[in-house]
Amino acid sequence: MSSLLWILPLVPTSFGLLMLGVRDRRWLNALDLASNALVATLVVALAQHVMSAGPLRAAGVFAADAVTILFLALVAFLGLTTAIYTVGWMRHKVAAGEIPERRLPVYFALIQIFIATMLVTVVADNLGVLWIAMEGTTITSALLVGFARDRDGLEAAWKYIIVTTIGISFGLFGTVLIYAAAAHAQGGVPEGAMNFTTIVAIAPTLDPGIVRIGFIFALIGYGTKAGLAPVHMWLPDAHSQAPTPVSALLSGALIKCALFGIIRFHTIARGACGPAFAGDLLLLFGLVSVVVATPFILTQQDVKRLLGYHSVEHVGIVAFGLGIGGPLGTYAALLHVLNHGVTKALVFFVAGDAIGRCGSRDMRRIRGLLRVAPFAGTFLMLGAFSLAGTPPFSIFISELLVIQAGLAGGHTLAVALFLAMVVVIFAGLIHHAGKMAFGAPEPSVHAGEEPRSGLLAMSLLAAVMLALGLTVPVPLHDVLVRAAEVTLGM
Amino acid sequence: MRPDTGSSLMFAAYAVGAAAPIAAGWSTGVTRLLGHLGLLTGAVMGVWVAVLSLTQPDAPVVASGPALFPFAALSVSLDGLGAYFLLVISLVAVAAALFGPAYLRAHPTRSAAVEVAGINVFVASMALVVFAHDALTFLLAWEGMTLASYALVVAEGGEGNARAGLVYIAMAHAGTALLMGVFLLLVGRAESFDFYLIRQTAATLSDGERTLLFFLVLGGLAAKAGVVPLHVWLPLAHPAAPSHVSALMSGVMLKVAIYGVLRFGFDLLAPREGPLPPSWGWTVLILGATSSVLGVLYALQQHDLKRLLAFHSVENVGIILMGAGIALLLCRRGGACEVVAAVGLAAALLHTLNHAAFKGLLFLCAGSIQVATHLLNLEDLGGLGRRMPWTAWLFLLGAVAISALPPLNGFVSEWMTFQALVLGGAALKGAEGLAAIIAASALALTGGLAAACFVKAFGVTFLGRPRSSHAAEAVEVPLSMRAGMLLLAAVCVAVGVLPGPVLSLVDAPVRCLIGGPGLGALVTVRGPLVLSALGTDGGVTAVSTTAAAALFGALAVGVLAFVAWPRAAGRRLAPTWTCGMAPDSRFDYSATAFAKPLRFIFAALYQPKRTVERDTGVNPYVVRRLRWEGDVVDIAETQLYRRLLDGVMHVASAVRRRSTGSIHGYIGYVIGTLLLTLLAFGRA
Amino acid sequence: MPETTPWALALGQMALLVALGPLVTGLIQKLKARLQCRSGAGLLQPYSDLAKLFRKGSVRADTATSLFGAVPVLVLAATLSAAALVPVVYVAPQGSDGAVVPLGDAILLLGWLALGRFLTAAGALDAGGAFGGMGASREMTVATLVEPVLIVVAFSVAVAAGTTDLAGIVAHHTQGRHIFGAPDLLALFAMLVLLLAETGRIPVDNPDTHLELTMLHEGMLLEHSGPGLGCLVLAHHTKQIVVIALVQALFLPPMASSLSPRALAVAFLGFAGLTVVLALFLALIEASYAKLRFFRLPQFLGIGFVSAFLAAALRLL
Amino acid sequence: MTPELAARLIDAIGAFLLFTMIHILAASQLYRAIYVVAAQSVFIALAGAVLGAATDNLDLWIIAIVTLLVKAILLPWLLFGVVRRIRIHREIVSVIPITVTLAIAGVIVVVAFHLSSSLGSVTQAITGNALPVGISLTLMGVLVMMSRRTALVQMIGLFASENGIFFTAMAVSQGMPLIIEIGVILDVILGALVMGVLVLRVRSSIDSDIADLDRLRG
Repeated sequence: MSSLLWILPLVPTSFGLLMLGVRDRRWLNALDLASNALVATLVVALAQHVMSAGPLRAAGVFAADAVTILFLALVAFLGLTTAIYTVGWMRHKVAAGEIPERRLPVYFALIQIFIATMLVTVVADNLGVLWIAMEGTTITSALLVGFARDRDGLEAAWKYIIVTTIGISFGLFGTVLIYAAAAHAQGGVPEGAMNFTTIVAIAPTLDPGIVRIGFIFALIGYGTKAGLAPVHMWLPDAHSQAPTPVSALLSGALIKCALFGIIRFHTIARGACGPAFAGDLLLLFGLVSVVVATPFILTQQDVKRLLGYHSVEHVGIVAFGLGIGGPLGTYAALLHVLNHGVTKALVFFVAGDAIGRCGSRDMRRIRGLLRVAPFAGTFLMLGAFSLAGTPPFSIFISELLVIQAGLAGGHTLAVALFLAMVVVIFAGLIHHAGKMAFGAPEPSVHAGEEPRSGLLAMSLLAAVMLALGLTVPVPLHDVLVRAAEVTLGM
Repeated sequence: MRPDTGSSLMFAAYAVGAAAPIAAGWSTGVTRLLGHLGLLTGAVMGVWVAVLSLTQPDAPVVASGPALFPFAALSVSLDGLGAYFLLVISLVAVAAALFGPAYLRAHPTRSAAVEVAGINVFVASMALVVFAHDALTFLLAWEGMTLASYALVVAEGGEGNARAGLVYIAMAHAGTALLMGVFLLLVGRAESFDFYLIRQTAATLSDGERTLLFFLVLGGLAAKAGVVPLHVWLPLAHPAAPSHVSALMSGVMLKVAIYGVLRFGFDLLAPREGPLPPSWGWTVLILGATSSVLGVLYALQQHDLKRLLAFHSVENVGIILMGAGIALLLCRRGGACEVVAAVGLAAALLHTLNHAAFKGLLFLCAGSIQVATHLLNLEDLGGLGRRMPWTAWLFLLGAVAISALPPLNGFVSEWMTFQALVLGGAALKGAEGLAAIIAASALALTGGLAAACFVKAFGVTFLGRPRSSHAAEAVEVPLSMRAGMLLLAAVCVAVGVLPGPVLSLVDAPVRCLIGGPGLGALVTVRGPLVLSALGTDGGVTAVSTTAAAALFGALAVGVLAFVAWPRAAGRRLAPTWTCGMAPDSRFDYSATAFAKPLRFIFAALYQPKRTVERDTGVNPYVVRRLRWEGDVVDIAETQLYRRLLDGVMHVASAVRRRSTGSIHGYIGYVIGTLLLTLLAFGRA
Repeated sequence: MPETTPWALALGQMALLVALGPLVTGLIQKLKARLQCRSGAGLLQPYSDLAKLFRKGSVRADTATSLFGAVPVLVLAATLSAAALVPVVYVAPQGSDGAVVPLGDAILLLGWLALGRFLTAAGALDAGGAFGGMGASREMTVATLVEPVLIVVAFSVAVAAGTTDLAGIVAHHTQGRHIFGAPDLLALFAMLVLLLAETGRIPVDNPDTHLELTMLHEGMLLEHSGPGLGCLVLAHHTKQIVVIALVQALFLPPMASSLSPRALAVAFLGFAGLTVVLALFLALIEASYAKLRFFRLPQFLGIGFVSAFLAAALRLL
Repeated sequence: MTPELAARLIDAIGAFLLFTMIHILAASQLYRAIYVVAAQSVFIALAGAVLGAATDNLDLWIIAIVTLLVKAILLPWLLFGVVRRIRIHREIVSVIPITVTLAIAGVIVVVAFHLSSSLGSVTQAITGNALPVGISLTLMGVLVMMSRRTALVQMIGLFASENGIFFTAMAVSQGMPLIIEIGVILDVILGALVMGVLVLRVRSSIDSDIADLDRLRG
């Protein structure tokens, strides 16, 4: 069974390399779907195994515990839905001549390798491998962000690669420090000292001073990659210039992998320096992210930048949940990772459609979506309400739990500020979404038919969004509870 | 049939109604019919369940729903208070279900599916709020109610509706956030979402904490109930929805917020024993008084019929809060205060039912005017009385009821509120007593203004000459719409003339909230005839609305016989004398003119602005054309919201301008954050 | 006379008031004429006017709806119901449970008068002329300013008596437990100001004129004719004597202690005497003051409100 | 090679690296900056060799050789290739004045030493004051990226910062496990390649330096 961990990243990589040789678009789409479907089945098998027989380890490099399962599920699900969406989207783009036929193989290959690196990040037990995979994601996604080769695309790609590489190098520095602390605790003979499981086991014996500095470097490092304020500034640029499927993957999955890194280091820091230190830092950064994102959301004109800043806010909410800690807080944060990933991908797909249809990214010119594309318009409103955190959608439940945990944990002032910001963002988002959905469309906008594959992807995401809003199914609940225990190092 | 099977049937009916669009395969006609049929059966079941559980309090509905969420079991229960509000909700829902199909056929929104599904989900979630017995169901239903009504408000598309919808949902959500904050504080302490445990922990709170929580909740609920400082969304949202939905929103949704105030004030946050903190009662009383006076003052200057009615909802919510305020102030103080508290609470509850009835009726009449003339601006209507006799008489009945004039239901609940205020004033003595009397005079002022406003609304719309071609060609609305209106009118007359039975229904919630003897012993209801409240020191204050109505009826018949007796000189029709000029609609008194004296007297509040353009042509003394344009300012909106909004947007754009696009700035932030965090947290 | 049922009592006193209504108006006109050194019409002139009106035919505006015909009937019925509530000469002793049909509540009385006013204003708009609209608009504005003051006056007395039931208040006075102190004086003064407004006398409204711009109450009756106008005029007279009776009931009720004819006669004489005094007051004001500009009214009625407020304050503090 | 000698040598190399970093910060000629980075890589390879000798484990020798080959030779060759192709003028334009940059560098060193002084017990185990030097090297590398305008200098700053991390890894824990070390170097090379591609693409299409683009804001 542990060989499954090796096969998992290999599948998309091999498909990616295979795609380099294929020229025809339809074949590329088919391969893309096949690769993601395979990855999804592997993840399900892995999940069943881990939940029944406990964590799985492979040759000291890879390991899969409950937290991994959660993130694997998210990456696989988003990969699959993005693949479905890409079918219709790519047909439209190629027809409109925006992407030449000859660059298709490169695009699809890059997507597969991008997903592969994300899978490795999440499955990695060795912190070094985690770092290498994270650097891999940065490189592949930078090329994807700059895929359009226009001035803004390249600018976004450059900012993305430079700022995140700086962040990642700080992450490496943090890893080095923690590895050093682990090596010294084990009397200088570091055989498994780089592995997360061993470090967590010996965490109480680590020297708190070193771990404290290491954790700060890792938090700022991986935080830059995740988009925590005030180091978030690359995120709106990169997410707004990337092609729609890539934006969905960036916002939905990549940010979560960075958060996965933060969760790993959070567990180590909790073990070494006690819960207060790591918790307060995460709480602070979470709150700062939510507060910083608010003004930008209110006065935003570009729809994709709006969604970018919204991702910053939701990453802040996850960090806020982790910072509050305790079984309920961590449970809520992990649930929120899932909820936000799904909802954000949906809204990015709808935004992509809207931009394609209305020919402009400026929200003032996107109007009357409900009249021009009724399905996309309804999904836009559903997604907007879900993002803003209203029942019966999933984000309301996780925000409710975060607030409950916060109040139970005695952070009343922080929660009050958090609630105020969430309400202001609610008003801003509904205002933007309302203006886009209602009203009369511009004369030039045509009410063309909506690609079926896009609608399938969106309805899949909307279904999960609504289902998680109404109930938390038992299997998911078990995974979340065990993941929370792993995160808290119990 | 036991109440809990009844209630599950009710929710099933609403579910069928909501699912109608899917089942009916998108054909508009069938969707509408099936949807409204579902709504009707659901509402009728609701009335049945409510009456059943009110009359036999020993069969409470207690059920725990499916364990949707592992951390919170959804539980449902219906006590006296819940049942009474269920009655109010279901009653207006029946009328709306009757009124709906024809209205939507004549005045369709963009998609039939949204209309039907929206209204069913809306009514179902309101019913679920009063059924909720744990925090999570309450919040889910509360937000579901807001979402469904938002969908209905924006269903008709168009820019105006979208903006109205936005303001509405933004304020409603702010209210819910406050509510969620308080609930979760309590849940955090009680470690469970269930109301029973929340009640236990709330009882152990210190008075300061309890009052802080109550004011937070009051803020959240006031935003939803449309109390004055937070009422700005109400005149925007209610007119934007289809009329039968406006009736539901105005008549019923505001009451769900009142249910929240009562549930928190008397039940959830109340201390185990001893009187409630006085600050609660005073705040609610003062909020009530200001809401009622300002609500009706702003209503007077409105010329869109539905906006006028929406502002009146603010006024009537104020009157209900006055009753509730006096009850909060005096309950659990024993002796005479107990009597007055019971009367005050009964007045508030009865007025909830009355307002739902006559406001629903008036909104349905506005809907039928909208169907007949596609107009709602009073200045374009006129002369509809001859063309739409049914709607005219029903509107008049509603107007008399809302102006609290005998013999209809408005008078009964206003009379009880007056009793509560006066007897409360007598019992309180001193400055507090005086304040109660002032509140009573505010209530009287509201009554007077409401009468003036509805004479204007009724007179300008239905009497005199039609002011537009649409108004001239108006035709009476079909029977199904009139059925809805007649039902509510019947309720108004019934409660007005025979308050006995309804007061026995009000007895259950009063005893559920205040305990003690409840209303029975205090308000001697000898059969349907007599309604009286014991005076503080023995004097019996009694009025029998039935006897008064009977006397009035007899006298009216007598005088009619005398007047209608055929006279020798007979009768003649002739045009109205307008000093020799040919009479036409421009002679009639317009709504603006009618409200002019009051605009002049209350100028400080209105700050009226007007511009007059005289087109005199050659001779300056002969005015060929005069154009008058006037506007009244809603102070709450301009001072409070405009300033708040502009402030937030100003700060937001200032922050946004500061962010440079250069990569050097980004890197600078990364280094800066790292250094600061290292310095702050680096050392142990 | 065995225990007379309250219905008979109420109807009897109503009949009495209806009968005396026009006489009081005639008396006030006569007194005003005498004060203006002219002989003026006879005391019974209002009765003959009414008789003439009830015999005449009626002319109805072509735009009017069926409401126009119904308004006079409903208004008169409402005013008569109000008349039935005011205890004039005898009040059944308090606390006697028996078949007491509690009718006489002050708020209900004000309610009936408000209903009359509401319907008259609606009727005025029906005929579709400018004068009806102006009369209705101004009448409702005055009513809006008068009602709160009426309520505060009634309540300042009700707080002392512990009930708003007129019979209860009268019993409170007659059983001597009530000493006529400063609050009552202020309340009486406020009530007199309201009396002028309610009956449409000079400073507020000019009952004798037909000049469109000045008349409030008259403006609403402009379009009515024949029996309809007769009903409205009769309603106006009845309302006037009802308010006068209300003033007496609230402050110094000349009530009979028992149903014996002698006691009733004495009570009636007391009532008549007080009514003459009030009529004289009204006539004096009418003769010596000019009509106030309409937008000066708030100040005038403000005096009433302040004194009522002070009455309530003295009562409670 | 006794451990004390190795420790002293590592300290000397650390001091030298700090000197070279300040040199890069103050560099005004592009070619000179690239030569200095190459020199840094050589010294890190030397540190690896010293440690390898002191603890005589084979991995450290391999790492030293790989670092020498990749970082001292391959990377500068790549950078020179890009410089020649994009014909940018030689001297470096700075965003913030050099004096301010140096002042910030001073602050960074002070903070680094302030922090590591608190570690007390652990420092004896870690050779000398390698940790504060490592921290300041890394941060100063990033400072170079922040303060210089052209994209190429930012790449140089990035490599300098990564040199700092490698030095810390060596000094603090005798280098990371071999595969990790190799993987990291591989990633650095790939990163450099992609950045190079981006710079060339912008130069060919818009003929302005990629780091000057700042249209995306707010």
